[in-house]
Amino acid sequence: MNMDFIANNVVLKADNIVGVRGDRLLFENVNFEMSQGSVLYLQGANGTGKTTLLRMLCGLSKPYAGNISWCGENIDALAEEYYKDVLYIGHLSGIKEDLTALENLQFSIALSGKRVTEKQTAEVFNALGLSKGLNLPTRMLSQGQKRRVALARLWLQDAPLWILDEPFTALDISATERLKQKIEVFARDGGMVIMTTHQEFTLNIPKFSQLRLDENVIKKVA
Amino acid sequence: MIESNQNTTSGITHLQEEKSNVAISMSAYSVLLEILKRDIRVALRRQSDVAAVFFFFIIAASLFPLGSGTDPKLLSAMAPSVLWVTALLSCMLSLSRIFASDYADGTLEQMLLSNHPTVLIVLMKILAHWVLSGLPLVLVAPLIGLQFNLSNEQLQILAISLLMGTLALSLIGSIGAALTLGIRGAGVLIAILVLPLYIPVLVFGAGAVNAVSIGMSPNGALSLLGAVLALALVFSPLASAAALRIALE
Amino acid sequence: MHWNSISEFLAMGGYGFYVWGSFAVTFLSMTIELWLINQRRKSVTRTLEQ
Amino acid sequence: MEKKISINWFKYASPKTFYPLAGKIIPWCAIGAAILIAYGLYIGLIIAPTDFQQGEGYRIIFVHVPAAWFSMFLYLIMAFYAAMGLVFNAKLSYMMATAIAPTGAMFTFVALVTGSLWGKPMWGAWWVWDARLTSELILLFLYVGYFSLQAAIDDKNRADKASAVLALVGAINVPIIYFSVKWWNTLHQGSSVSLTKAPAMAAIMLQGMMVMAIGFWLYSVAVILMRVRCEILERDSKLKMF
Repeated sequence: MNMDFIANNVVLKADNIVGVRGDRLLFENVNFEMSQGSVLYLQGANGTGKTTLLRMLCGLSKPYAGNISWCGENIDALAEEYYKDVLYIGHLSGIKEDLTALENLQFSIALSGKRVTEKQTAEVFNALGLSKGLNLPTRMLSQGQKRRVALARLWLQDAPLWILDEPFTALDISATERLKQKIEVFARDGGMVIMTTHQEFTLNIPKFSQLRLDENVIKKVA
Repeated sequence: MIESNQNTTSGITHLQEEKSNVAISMSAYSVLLEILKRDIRVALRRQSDVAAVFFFFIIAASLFPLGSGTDPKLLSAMAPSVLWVTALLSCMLSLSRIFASDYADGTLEQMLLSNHPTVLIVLMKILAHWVLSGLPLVLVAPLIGLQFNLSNEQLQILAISLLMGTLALSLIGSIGAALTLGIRGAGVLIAILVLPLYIPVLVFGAGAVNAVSIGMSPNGALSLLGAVLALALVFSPLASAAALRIALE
Repeated sequence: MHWNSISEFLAMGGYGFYVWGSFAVTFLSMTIELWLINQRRKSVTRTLEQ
Repeated sequence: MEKKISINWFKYASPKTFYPLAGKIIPWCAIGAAILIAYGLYIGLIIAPTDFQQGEGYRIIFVHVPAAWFSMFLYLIMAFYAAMGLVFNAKLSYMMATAIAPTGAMFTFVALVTGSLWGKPMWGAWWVWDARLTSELILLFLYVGYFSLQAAIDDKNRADKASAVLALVGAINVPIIYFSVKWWNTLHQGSSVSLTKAPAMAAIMLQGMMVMAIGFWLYSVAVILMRVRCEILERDSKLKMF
């Protein structure tokens, strides 16, 4: 799957996605396109299916109807080819309580096929204000610290598409600010982000759009 | 962000990072090995779970003589079935360990989203479970067999049949574990789903030891057990991976 | 006609209990299954009418 | 605002067209079943001669053997529909698999009870560890596993798919289990006690069994279609379609 697209070419495309949970219709004909450097911010009250849509976008669950394509190919057909380009952080932190923060990080980076040294992880942890928590089993850490261990992957893993489900929860102001800067740097470098959050927030980047799930309308924010 | 030196297949402009600390990329096998090592490390962090299953086997097997009297002939007659059924039950008890805790804390999702086929990941997790639940039984079963005054040759065949059998049990059992992820009362449900599927393994495994006790050669039973193991090795990871996809939808 | 009297037919050569027992179990199970489906159909149509 | 499903989800599967079609087939099957079963009974109980070995007791085969056939046959058909459901993600196939299971389990239960009723006069024991009876018992366990998995999962969608996977795994195991039980049986008992060696089959007896089998088949089709219609109504009653 080679991808010689120039900067503002469509990379991720969703056409009339339908989401159903049990027998309740969550959302219908959701359409959007994303090119390099764009950030899509999903909004909607609880239960409008934000998480379901995110899980569909990262390939965990299949949409009831409609098609999601990555570089022109359906993500179902791509499977592993697509997964390696996606970094998904959901409600669950994806951290083993019995492993230390370092072991957790090294394992999740290993999953993406890269090996990371302790020095590198230590640098990222310091940047996130987690300097002392490195060798403690993560169950000792607070909820906020655990969240930061999960988010540390953004600094260490190399993936063009980030799908973040409420990344700011349980983060203090400094960590939230640091994450916002990280997303801006990532987007400016051509990365793509799809995220949901409850706090009102804006990013000063060229392609920052908002999708309100309940009204199903795409608004250019920036 | 690590600036990976070789071009990511998606060819997107490199994501520069202030300090270009280079990450060594790992071959697929080392990643799968990483999963195996990590699963074993996690299980060993909670030795009590692993030990509990191990002692269940010892205690349960020793209960039978208390129930049936100590006539050596009777004991050695029922020994293969007793040892095999208790081994089967203790393996089944620890099945939920394969996926349940990873499902609960979200690491299972991350594994499914890695760029390795789910079937291989599932196979690694099953091997990790087998190493900590099956192998210990293989080592201790001959000792327990002495209680049932089995002959040396019977003990030897018992160990061999358990070696192959416990792996088949872990493989088949993983399907039940994957199907019942996140369901209330999964513990008992796994037993109902998996025990009927365990029957061929039990029949051939215990059959091998029985064959020795009546002077026949156990090779027939052992080769059939090997055949069941081969089938389990091929089909179980496929079925488990499908069941995981369904559970995580 | 193989049998020459009803009583002989019922006795079934001494195996009466087993033969009639088996047939009774079979057709009883079938009728129970049919009855269960009817109950289910009635309850579904009732909920649908609301 | 609670938005009920506005898209006609039937459009994606064909239960809507299937429902009336099944309605037409059911009466014909029911009548056919009744006639054939009555005729089969007539042959089996009245016309068929006494068996020189087993006396009159052998007449149980007219019910036992067709029931055993269908217990196995329906499990495989259920696994077939489960596979169709998984491959095409068609709601209707899942519903068919769900509808077949109870009838299959019923026939397994009947086969077991009639088998033991046959074993008692012939071999003096209510339960005979015969290869076929034992695999019949294990088949009942597989059905129990199928029902308990389906009952344990609340989300209908996942329940369908999970039980479909289990049905497929079970179907792969049925021949293996049957072979292992047969192997185990010959190892321990030799084949002296074997229900499988039916008495020398006079033509009339075979014919009786065939008629009963077709009668059972029509009965199964009718019952399963009725149950599928209930499934469609039940699933659709939540959707408030009509």
